[in-house]
Amino acid sequence: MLQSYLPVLVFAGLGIIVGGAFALLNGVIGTRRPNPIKTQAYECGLPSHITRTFRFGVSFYMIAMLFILFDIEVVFLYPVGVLVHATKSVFVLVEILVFVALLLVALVFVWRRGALDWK
Amino acid sequence: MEVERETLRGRQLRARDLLRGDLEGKDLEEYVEERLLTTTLEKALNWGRANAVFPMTFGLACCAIEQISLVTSRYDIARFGAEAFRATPRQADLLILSGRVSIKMAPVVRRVYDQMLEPKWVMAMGACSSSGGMFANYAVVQGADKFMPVDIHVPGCPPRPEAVLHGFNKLQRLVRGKPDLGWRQRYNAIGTEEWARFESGEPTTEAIDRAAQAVREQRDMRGGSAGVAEEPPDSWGTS
Amino acid sequence: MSDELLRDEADVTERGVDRNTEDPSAPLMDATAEIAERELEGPGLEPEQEVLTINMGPHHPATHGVLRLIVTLQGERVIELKPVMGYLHTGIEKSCEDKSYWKVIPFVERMDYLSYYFQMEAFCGCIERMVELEIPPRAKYLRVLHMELDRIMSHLVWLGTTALDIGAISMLWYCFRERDTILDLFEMSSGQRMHTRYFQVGGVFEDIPAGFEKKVRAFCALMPTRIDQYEALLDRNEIFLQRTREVGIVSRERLLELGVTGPLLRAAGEPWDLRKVDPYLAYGDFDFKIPVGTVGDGYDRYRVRLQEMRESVRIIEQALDGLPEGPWISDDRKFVLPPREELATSMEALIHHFKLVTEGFRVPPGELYYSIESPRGELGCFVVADGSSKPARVHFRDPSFVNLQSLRDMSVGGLIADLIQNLGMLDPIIGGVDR
Amino acid sequence: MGNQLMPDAPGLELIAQGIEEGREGTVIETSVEHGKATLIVRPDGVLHTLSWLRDTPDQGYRFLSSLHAADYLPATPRFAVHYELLCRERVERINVKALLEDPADTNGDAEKLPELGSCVDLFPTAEFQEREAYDFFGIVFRGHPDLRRIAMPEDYVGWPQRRDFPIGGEPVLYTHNEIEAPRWFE
Repeated sequence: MLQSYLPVLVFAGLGIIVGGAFALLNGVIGTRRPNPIKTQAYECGLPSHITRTFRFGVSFYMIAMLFILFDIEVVFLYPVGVLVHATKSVFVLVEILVFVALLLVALVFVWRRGALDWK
Repeated sequence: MEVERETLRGRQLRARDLLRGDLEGKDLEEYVEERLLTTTLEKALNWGRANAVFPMTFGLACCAIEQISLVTSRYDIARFGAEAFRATPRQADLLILSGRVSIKMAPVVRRVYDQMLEPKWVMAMGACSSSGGMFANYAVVQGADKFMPVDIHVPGCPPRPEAVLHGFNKLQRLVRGKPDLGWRQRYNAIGTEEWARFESGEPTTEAIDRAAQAVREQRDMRGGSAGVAEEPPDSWGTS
Repeated sequence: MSDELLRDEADVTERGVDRNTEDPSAPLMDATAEIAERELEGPGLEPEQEVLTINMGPHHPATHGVLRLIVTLQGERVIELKPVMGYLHTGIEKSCEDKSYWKVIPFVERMDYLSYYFQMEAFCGCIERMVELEIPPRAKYLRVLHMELDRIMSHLVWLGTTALDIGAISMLWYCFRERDTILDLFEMSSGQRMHTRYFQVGGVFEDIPAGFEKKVRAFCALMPTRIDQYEALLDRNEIFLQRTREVGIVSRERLLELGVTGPLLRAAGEPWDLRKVDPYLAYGDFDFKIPVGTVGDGYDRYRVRLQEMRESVRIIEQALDGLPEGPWISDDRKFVLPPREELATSMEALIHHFKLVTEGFRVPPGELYYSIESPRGELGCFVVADGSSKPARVHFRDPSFVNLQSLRDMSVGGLIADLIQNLGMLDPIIGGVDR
Repeated sequence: MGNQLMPDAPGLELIAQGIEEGREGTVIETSVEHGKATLIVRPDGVLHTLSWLRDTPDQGYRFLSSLHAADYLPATPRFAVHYELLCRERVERINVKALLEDPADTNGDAEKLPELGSCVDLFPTAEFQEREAYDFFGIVFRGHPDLRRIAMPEDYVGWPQRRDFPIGGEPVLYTHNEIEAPRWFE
């Protein structure tokens, strides 16, 4: 059982090592000379007086939700694609088409509802 | 890594003891090991830093237009690895002061310079940022080095893009640890400065001798190790 | 529920007023008033109506130089805009008062650093009118030739940087490639790429070299094809159309009230161009058309400037065809240096040369305002002479400085992305704004 | 030689009389030089002159192309604000020049500034240009919506373009006086 998962583990390990190296190496080698101005916010070269955080409008949240919704859909299509190729059964193909059709209806509803254009 | 004056002094004294052979035992190993670590790692880092300088989009005046034409295909600065112009000071290494720095803009320039991350360099492009240029008046700071350290001064108004590229190559050699020599070092003209003649009012040969002696003393103290090559540079200005 | 009903309800909550139907300055009043009286209620603001004042400061990639805009935002919408200038103030007008008339020319051409030939012409024209000095026809043609080349170069830099702001970075490479061919021509005729000081009081300081005419004709043959390439890239580019169409519209009367001139005014449908209306130098001998827009939005400004480049190429060709022979600088020794070979022989020439070189010529007391058409609008030069060899006052009416006042009318009520597009289409040169 | 069209001398006299009828004693003098017409008026009559030139039907000077100030120091009415008006139909330019006394030297207290009515509601283009005139010469425009410095830092003291303001800058260092700069040779 472990044998079949070895490549995944090696791949994940390598990813973590290389990623970590890039992230931390900079901190280790880079010269560190903090000065009071460097830690302040950069606002086009002027001292910035923005104290409270800026609360984002509804439109940003709406677009983010829609993106997540339709992006996860694509993730589902990949394994199904492999399955259709392996089993070559029509039933799986029809099933996935129904899944996509459902999401198309959702997209048209959202589009007509006006959530896609920016306010 | 910029070295503070005291540590440099300390190193020089130890270098003198090393030369005279009265440094041994633990001091010797620690000194050699420290030199070994810094020189190779330092050289490798400097080589990387020199060949991937990220300039900052910081256009002030007419030199900014010539700076843009630096990036375009005819005078391509990408050949020297400096194509990625970053807008924010956080990701930029080189601040090219292209244009005249007015007194209202000086605090902004100083603030943006402070917000850049080390190691960082400054190139004063054009006569106006190097020395106030032709605008010797109330509104222009007479030279950016009045309020911030400047590494490279590129003359011209506006300097031709080739001149800026030459300045950029000089900066790369500076970063790589082999700073191009100023004309006084290159032609061993140290000690002929004017101030030596007028130190005591009227020109005296004695003042010149004292200056030359001071420089000779400085030269053997340095022992020719910390970067300033004794013999003329390998690339005789034709690099 | 029908879609229309939902749509109206959405509009109500959004408080925004559809900008195209109403007069642009109207929404400003009630939006800020609305915010002001809600501020009194206390901090319980919904996120949508929260107001943030931030400055698009002196060091910003999209402000075409060191211009600072204090922008008050409500979400993505710009409610209030206040430009702050002076970050590139170089005190040129004060320095000019300390220099003799010849030495003022290098100062004057460094104000608006893209249209340096125009500022030389504005200053030299003003001085020539004050001393009643007639410049020879060849000098007039050479001046018009170089000014039109400079107009094309200025529009190319504008097109490159503005398309970059909107997102088309490839335009930057193409436009600056053409700009370099023009700068080679400037270098050939005057020795320097930018700030050439080619115009002298009384004409031009040197005749054009032998191969210059052939090179300019080659450029005139090449340029229209390049403009076709730009138009092929941008004219029907969906992103460019969406970003520039129906954006930043200001009515013609409001623009005239604000004193806006140049491509901005012509894009709003007003055919006002000083070269046509009040021809100076040799513009009367050339026939060229003035491109005029209709709606006055960003897209019209882009079209007007591109068309102006084509017209400039036509003017250059006509100037080359009709280039008269003869002296390129007037021979009035009181204001113009005698030719070098004469110095060896005639005594008067030596005296004139010596006087001009040491003290410079004196202009009788008086003042004059002389204006020409620069790539950004009416560029006026006002000189007060007090009889000495140094001007008492030199003032430049810079088109970018006056046009910048219309930025507020264009951008208030729109999104931030439209503000950046408007600023690009307005084409301010901060050197000219701050002087 | 000036081929710029302008109202010729008699035309200018007619304009001056028209203004005089509206408000006695505004026009001090009219002059035509280098092909340019100039109306020299008293500062308190400026708004009347501008609105007269703009609104009377046959004048039509509706475009203010430039507003700039000038300092004629040795001359007694020291300051002058120039209004370059343009009639776009007939392409004629006229220059209205308002002479301003410098109150500082008449009654001694230095911070008193010359004052003038602001013409922003007549010509909105004057907003920036009046701020510039205030910033460089210290001429206060009464009724200006937002009279602040435009080119110099907000807290700058002094009016830079007045003729008695030093031009500033630093002396250039040559070999004979380089000894003054401390550590120059470093």
